[in-house]
Amino acid sequence: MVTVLFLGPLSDIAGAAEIELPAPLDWDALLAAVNLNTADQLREDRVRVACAGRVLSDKLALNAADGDEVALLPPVSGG
Amino acid sequence: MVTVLFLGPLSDIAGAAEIELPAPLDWDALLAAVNLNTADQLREDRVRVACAGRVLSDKLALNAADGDEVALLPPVSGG
Amino acid sequence: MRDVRLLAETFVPGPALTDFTRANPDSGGVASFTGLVRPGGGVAELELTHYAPLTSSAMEELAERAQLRFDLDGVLVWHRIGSMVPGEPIVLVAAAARHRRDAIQAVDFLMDHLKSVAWFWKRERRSDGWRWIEPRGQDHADLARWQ
Amino acid sequence: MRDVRLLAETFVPGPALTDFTRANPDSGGVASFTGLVRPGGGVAELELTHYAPLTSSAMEELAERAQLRFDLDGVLVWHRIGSMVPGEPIVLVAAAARHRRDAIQAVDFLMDHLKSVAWFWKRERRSDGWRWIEPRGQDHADLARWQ
Repeated sequence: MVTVLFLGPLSDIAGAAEIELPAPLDWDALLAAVNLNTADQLREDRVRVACAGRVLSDKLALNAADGDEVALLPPVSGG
Repeated sequence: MVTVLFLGPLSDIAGAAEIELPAPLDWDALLAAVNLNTADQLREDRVRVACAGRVLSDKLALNAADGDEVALLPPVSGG
Repeated sequence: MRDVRLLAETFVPGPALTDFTRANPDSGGVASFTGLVRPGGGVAELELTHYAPLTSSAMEELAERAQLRFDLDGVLVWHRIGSMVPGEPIVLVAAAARHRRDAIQAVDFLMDHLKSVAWFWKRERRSDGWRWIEPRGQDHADLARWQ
Repeated sequence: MRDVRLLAETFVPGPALTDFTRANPDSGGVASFTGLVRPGGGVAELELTHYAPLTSSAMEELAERAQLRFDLDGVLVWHRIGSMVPGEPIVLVAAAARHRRDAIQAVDFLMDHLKSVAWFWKRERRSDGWRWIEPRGQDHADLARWQ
């Protein structure tokens, strides 16, 4: 399984802070597993994706293996 | 009388931190009343003069009255 | 020395700065910045969440970058996570250096970069409930100063 | 608020900053700089003399200039006079502001101007006796940054 974390405001949109999805998990499988509003957010450039503790330079290349943690990172708060 | 204060390193050169001179006191009278090394220092642009609590824009125009305090101000220390 | 911490509990900047100064006895000066939860606007509580696997290492790397860029004897970066009330400190950054300019510039540099390297999200609680704080355009301008 | 002091006795910056922060509860941040008597070079004692009729008013005016130039809630300028040992604080400057940049820049500004407006002379005691510290050219370059 892959643990997917919705950080910051994404957790409100996704309706959960964390979900478990089957491994392996690629970008299309991730988009298919979340609700429409969340998928729209994830497609935006300003949302970054980390897998196994590293921020991906190209999130479309996501390829999470069994036991990996995937973190969905919206822009951080100002102020 | 006019109280004349030698501040900072000037006190070492003058051999005193403070002297009393007759009023009124102008620039030439001041130079005549101090030792040669001190007079040389006082002539340098970087030594400023305050009279009655105010720094003079032109120290040559010094004109201290009875009871005034004249402060001779060498450049401040760095660091 | 380098002192980087993510703190789940409240802290007091004064004693932290006293200790930091004592830990850098050869420095001529210590500069600091303390960020506080600003009172007003009806905010009752601020909650700060982060993504630990990225935040801790990013803060360490940032402190190291400041040490490489400026001539520092020591650097301190403390950041709160969790729930805070108005007036409470969120962040304390300090730099000890032989020369004043290095210390002050390092603090400026650390504060400008902290938000871009660490992943922090904030939400505020008012009488009508919780609301997330939006990203801010000024942050990019702050970073451009150092390029 | 404005807190300007010439201190004949030693002080501890940490608690002073805690009090200053409490006195400015509406600020988002507090920046500070502490200058210390640098150890080393065989210096056993530092003595700082000043000319009181000029120093006190000049320090007040400088603090006021910082408040006019930057958007500050409060400013603190404490300076020691008299005899100090290595490691002891000489100067503490702090600024409280709604915005971080104002606080940090005000501290930088105050430190750059303090020596030019206040008349301080320093001498150091080593094993071979007292020696006056010379003026420094860098001070003029520091001031030119703000013109």
